[in-house]
Amino acid sequence: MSSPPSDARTLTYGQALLEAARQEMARDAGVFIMGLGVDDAKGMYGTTANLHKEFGADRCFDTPLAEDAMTGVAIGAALAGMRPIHVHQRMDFLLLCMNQLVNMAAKSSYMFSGAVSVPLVVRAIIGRSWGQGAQHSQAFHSYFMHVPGLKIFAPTTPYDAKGAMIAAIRDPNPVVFMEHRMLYSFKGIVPEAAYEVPFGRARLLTHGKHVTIVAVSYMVAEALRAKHLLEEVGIEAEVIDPVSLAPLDIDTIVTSVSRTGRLLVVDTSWLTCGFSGEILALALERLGGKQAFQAKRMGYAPTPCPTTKPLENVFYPNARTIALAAHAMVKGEGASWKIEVQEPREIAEFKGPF
Amino acid sequence: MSSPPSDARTLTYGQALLEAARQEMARDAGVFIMGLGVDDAKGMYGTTANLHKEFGADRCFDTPLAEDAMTGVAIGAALAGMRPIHVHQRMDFLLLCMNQLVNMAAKSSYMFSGAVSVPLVVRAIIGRSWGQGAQHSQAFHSYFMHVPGLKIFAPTTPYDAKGAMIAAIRDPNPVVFMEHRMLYSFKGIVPEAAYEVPFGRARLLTHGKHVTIVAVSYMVAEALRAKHLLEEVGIEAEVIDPVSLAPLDIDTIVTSVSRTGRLLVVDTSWLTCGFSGEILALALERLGGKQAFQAKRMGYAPTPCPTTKPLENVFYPNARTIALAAHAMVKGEGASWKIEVQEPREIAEFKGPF
Amino acid sequence: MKNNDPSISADTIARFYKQIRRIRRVEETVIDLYPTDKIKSPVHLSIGQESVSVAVCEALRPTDVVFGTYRGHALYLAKYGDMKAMMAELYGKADGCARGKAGSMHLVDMKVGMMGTSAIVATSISQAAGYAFALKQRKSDAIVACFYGEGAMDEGAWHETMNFAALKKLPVLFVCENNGYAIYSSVKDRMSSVNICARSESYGIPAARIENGDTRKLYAKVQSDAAAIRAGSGPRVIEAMTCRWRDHVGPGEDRVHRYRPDAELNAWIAADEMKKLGELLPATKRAEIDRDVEAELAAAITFAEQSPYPEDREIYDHVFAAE
Amino acid sequence: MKNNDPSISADTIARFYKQIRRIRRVEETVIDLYPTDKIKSPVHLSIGQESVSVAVCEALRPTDVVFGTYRGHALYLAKYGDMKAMMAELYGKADGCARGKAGSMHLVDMKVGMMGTSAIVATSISQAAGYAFALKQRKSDAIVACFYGEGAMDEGAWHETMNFAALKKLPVLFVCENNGYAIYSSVKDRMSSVNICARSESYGIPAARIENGDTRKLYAKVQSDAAAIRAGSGPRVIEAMTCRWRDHVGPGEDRVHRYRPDAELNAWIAADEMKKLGELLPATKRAEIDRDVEAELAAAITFAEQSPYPEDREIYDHVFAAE
Ligand SMILES: Cc1ncc(C[n+]2csc(CCOP(=O)(O)OP(=O)(O)O)c2C)c(N)n1
Ligand SMILES: Cc1ncc(C[n+]2csc(CCOP(=O)(O)OP(=O)(O)O)c2C)c(N)n1
Ligand SMILES: [Mg+2]
Ligand SMILES: [Mg+2]
Repeated sequence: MSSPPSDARTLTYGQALLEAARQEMARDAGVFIMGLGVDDAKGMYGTTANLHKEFGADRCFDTPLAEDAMTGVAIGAALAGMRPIHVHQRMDFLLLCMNQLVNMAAKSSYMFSGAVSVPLVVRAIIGRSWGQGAQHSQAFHSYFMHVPGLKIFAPTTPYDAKGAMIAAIRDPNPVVFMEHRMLYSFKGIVPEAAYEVPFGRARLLTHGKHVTIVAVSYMVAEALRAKHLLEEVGIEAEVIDPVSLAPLDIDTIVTSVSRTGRLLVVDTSWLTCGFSGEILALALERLGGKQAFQAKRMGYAPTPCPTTKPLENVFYPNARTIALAAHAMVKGEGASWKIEVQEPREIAEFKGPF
Repeated sequence: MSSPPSDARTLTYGQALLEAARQEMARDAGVFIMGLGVDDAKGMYGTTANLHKEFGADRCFDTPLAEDAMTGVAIGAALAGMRPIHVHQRMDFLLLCMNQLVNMAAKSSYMFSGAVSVPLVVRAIIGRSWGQGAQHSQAFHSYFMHVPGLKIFAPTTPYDAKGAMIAAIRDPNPVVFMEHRMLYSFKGIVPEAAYEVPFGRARLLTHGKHVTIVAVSYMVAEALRAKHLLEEVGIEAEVIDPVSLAPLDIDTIVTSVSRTGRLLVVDTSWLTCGFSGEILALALERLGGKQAFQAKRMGYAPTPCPTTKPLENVFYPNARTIALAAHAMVKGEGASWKIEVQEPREIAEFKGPF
Repeated sequence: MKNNDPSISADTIARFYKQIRRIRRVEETVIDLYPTDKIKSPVHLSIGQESVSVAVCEALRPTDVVFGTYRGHALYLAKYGDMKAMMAELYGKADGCARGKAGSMHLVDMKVGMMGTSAIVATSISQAAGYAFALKQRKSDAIVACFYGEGAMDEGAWHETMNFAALKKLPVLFVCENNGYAIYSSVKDRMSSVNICARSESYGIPAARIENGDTRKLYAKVQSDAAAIRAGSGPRVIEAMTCRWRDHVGPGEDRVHRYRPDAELNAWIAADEMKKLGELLPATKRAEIDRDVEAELAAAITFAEQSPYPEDREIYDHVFAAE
Repeated sequence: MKNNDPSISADTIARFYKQIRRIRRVEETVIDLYPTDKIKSPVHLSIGQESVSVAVCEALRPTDVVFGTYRGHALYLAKYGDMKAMMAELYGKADGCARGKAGSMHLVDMKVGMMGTSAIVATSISQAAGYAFALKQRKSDAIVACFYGEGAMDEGAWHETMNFAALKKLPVLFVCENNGYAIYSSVKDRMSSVNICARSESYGIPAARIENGDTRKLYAKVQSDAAAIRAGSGPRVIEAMTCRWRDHVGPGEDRVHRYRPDAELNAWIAADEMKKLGELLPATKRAEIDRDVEAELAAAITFAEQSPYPEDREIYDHVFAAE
């Protein structure tokens, strides 16, 4: 379950999501997709391409611009036993349906003591590329982690994208499925047959004895790049991809930290009351008193996202700043290290669609 | 500034809020209040009583049920230089206007590089008494702490309520002002003349060497009760009321923790990605490596709020559970301690209005 | 008084009366019990508004589904929700319809198609449309009836839902219970034009107002609307004029708040549907119904009293649905 | 072609032409520049839609205030926002109207009453009403014009705002730029009844549609609406039919996406307001205007090219407003 079988077929992250949806729609007539633009020619960056042709206009359809009511519609259909997948082109738009997600979806099973369930998948895409600005680049996973009753996936690889999507669709609970615009072109081995990636299981991506780096979504890619940079100066990093943010596999993280004595968390959002602080707090609660460890978190600068590229470069953590932070933790704040890192291909070469 | 002058007049927390609004409305014609029911006979638990009569129906008015647009209206008026106070009877309703608060109010100054400012106060009342259930008892301060651009007050005493409200109204930024239904009847000394309680300054309420207890809003009252219980067994607790959640006075907290070696945070919300975890993370970042300390957080049970009283009693931290947690930190998990605590008067005797 | 509508049988009138009476008596009992603090759940009474829920639910089929609001006692009972389970729920007991987790504001009885209610105004409206979408998708002949107060129409969710429901021709009947107030705020102070039907029609949804909470007129209208909806007409709106006799929340009197003319309330009380319908019945029949209702009520109270509270560990149950 | 409306002077026609031309040429230049990656900001071009912003802004007073959308180039320039500052903003430079923090989607120029725009659909509508509330409160004789696409009308915020603006009789002119599409989604697939004026009127707000992006008709209508609003009439709605010639976002062609009939676009292009208005001018006048526009544009590009990027430390500025 936890590592890809030796099947050589390669898909992009976007294609893996499309395949997951297709297979589940074929398997279960209750699965349907709705959202702005899901049936247009661009098919949500290809992740819903032509599903309306294959399954009919009532199983993959465009909606009015009405995030709040459409979320309620999805929940209502879920209450009736269907399995809606509601797609949002930007996670920022979820702020328009927080009431339905947090006051309604998250609480229905509980308020009614199990009389109903809400098997809903909410796909939310983090919009970073460049120039997206303050309102098209945000990630709100911490909002969903804060309230009981929601599950959250944030897969990084094509393999996990497909398996997590299938698990999300089959789960009887509301699942927020967080994607990242910069991951869609990433390629990886993806088995053709349907499979589930389990909730609550983190992936230890690399072994290393000096520092544990926990990264979320696209930051996993940057953390792995940082790991290679660190290798050059003899620092071994253990990179962990939590995959499932709720439920969260804190055991894998804490076990790693107890080995390395250093915890660096890199998030795709702000620090305050965010995922990164949560990991620090959990690690402290588990290890506090028992074992001293260094801890640091990285994420968005404490500002809204600026549009201009030079400031955007300061806003986001990247391979270089992650490597430098890990380096400082291992070698001490004073230790200097000069590294040059090229802008990642997916960002440097980005030409849209936005 | 930081401690009440020797003025013997006593007001309730609710009266202190009313007085702050009256004085600021008299001082500045741009200040106005809007919200469901602010001009009805109950006057938002008395906190807006008769202001419409005193200042006119256009300076204190009822609105349609339209949290989203009314927030936009308030922001628009603030952009034009007025100082709106938008009142929500339950903090749960803020989930309907997260887009305006987070995507708009919090970002306007930044997106437009200071060309505009949004001097807005959003009053949000936590609805606990009893039986309020899953949708009328929530607190979302962590959501507002997460994003840059918002300030947050959560005063506990009548003195701070008045001074923080005046500071909030005068501040040129959007301020979320978090109140708690169970605090309104609390009495305290409140000077008559207008004064400001500063942002970013915590109050050290009691001195003690064994454990630092940081509590939010109504939990400060319970923490103080816990402190008295702990005294009986020789445990001295240092109770800190942050008052201002953003900006946050972490120095006062960390200084205390570095003295006591123990940090207990008690929140009026859930733990995950919440205020309590943030305090742990900040303390760890400051003290980690330098000094080992114990840390624990308390808050809502990891469930939606149940309605029935016996389960509600389990849902919320209280003086007893706080005292027990502090006791366990100081004396060790095994150490047993039998305490009986009566239900607080404000809850036991509650008869509405809801 | 005579029943002038020949299409409505004496049996039906008796059912109307009994259902309204059940709701009335349950809520009067809640008022009596409230000072004892046995019910630690804020209650939004529907006394005065019973006829709307009763007329609609009598005209629906048992397999139809209803969505309502925190003011949900009337709807729950009108849809034949279990009275014992409701009373136990108000008491916060383990045999409550949601084992004490819901309270008065979130009544639910899935066996009879009573969907759980919400305490956030207007939030069930879009869910009702979503449920109707599912019914349509499955080619079910069931329909959804969605109740909301006129206050809910202020909310954006109402607008978004009307548009979507009409766009997709969903099998849903929207019932706006216009009692003229949201808490103490008059609809005139909240709506730029108080034209509930016209606003609904602007989405292409046929809408009609029924005055005076008239049970029989409402019933007849719902019968024809439901038939049209089942036949694929798409949504309909009914604006049901009605009046809440008691305070917005809690067991108290309403007059004390002095936000509306006494005469308004008096007129509604004088035109009480329970009384009107009762007078259409033979006295013996009425007495028999009244007796049955009292017996059912007494049994429900006893049931609630005797039911245990849920155990502490139950707090952790049902945060997530099991597979 | 002749100018048949005697109330519109030759000077006014020249101003219309010049303003439309400025917008058109700026955006054509953006298209040319885009492949160089000098503009790293998603652009939503208004080519084809210029006449709406121009007609409205020409009919307003300089002291009036406008709220628009991410498709904001036309409005910014029509309201006489600083072209140099705009171009520098698209380049992400320190002399941009928001020092590079805003980009194309959040243009602002407070000196001319151009409020900053938002990239979240429909979010400025309620703010426009709030601004109008402030103006009314202060007994100002300025008014607000609020632009939104027809797509924004799907959102609940639109409904809530119409109701409030009408309820309070706010001095705001709502301008719905109906270009028929939200991205590639036709209004017919999103609105149950495509009756933008009727929907607006259901709040008691007078509404009128102007066909064909006709600059002169729009101008005349805004003149009379603005006068009424200044006199205390409360809000008005104008549905301005228009057409976006280019792709929804980015510099590309629209036809390639094949979501609408070519003939539709062709008809609009044939009826180009810039061409029509240009033909009403003497050739020499037109040439003079064209020269002025090119000179202004060239200066703006040079300005943008030469402006430095903001320094890294600026990222921390303006998170909060100073006292
Ligand atoms: C979104 C939201 N805003 C405000 C409230 C507070 N509130 C509770 S009931 C109510 C009045 C609703 O009026 P209406 O919809 O007419 O229903 P009625 O109570 O008259 O049955 C209000 C404002 C709420 N529960 N939810
Ligand atoms: C709330 C929200 N939902 C979705 C989007 C994505 N989006 C950006 S522009 C747009 C189309 C809006 O159409 P319309 O309002 O007609 O304006 P136009 O682009 O035609 O000028 C959409 C759906 C968004 N930015 N905000
Ligand atoms: Mg009402
Ligand atoms: Mg459009």
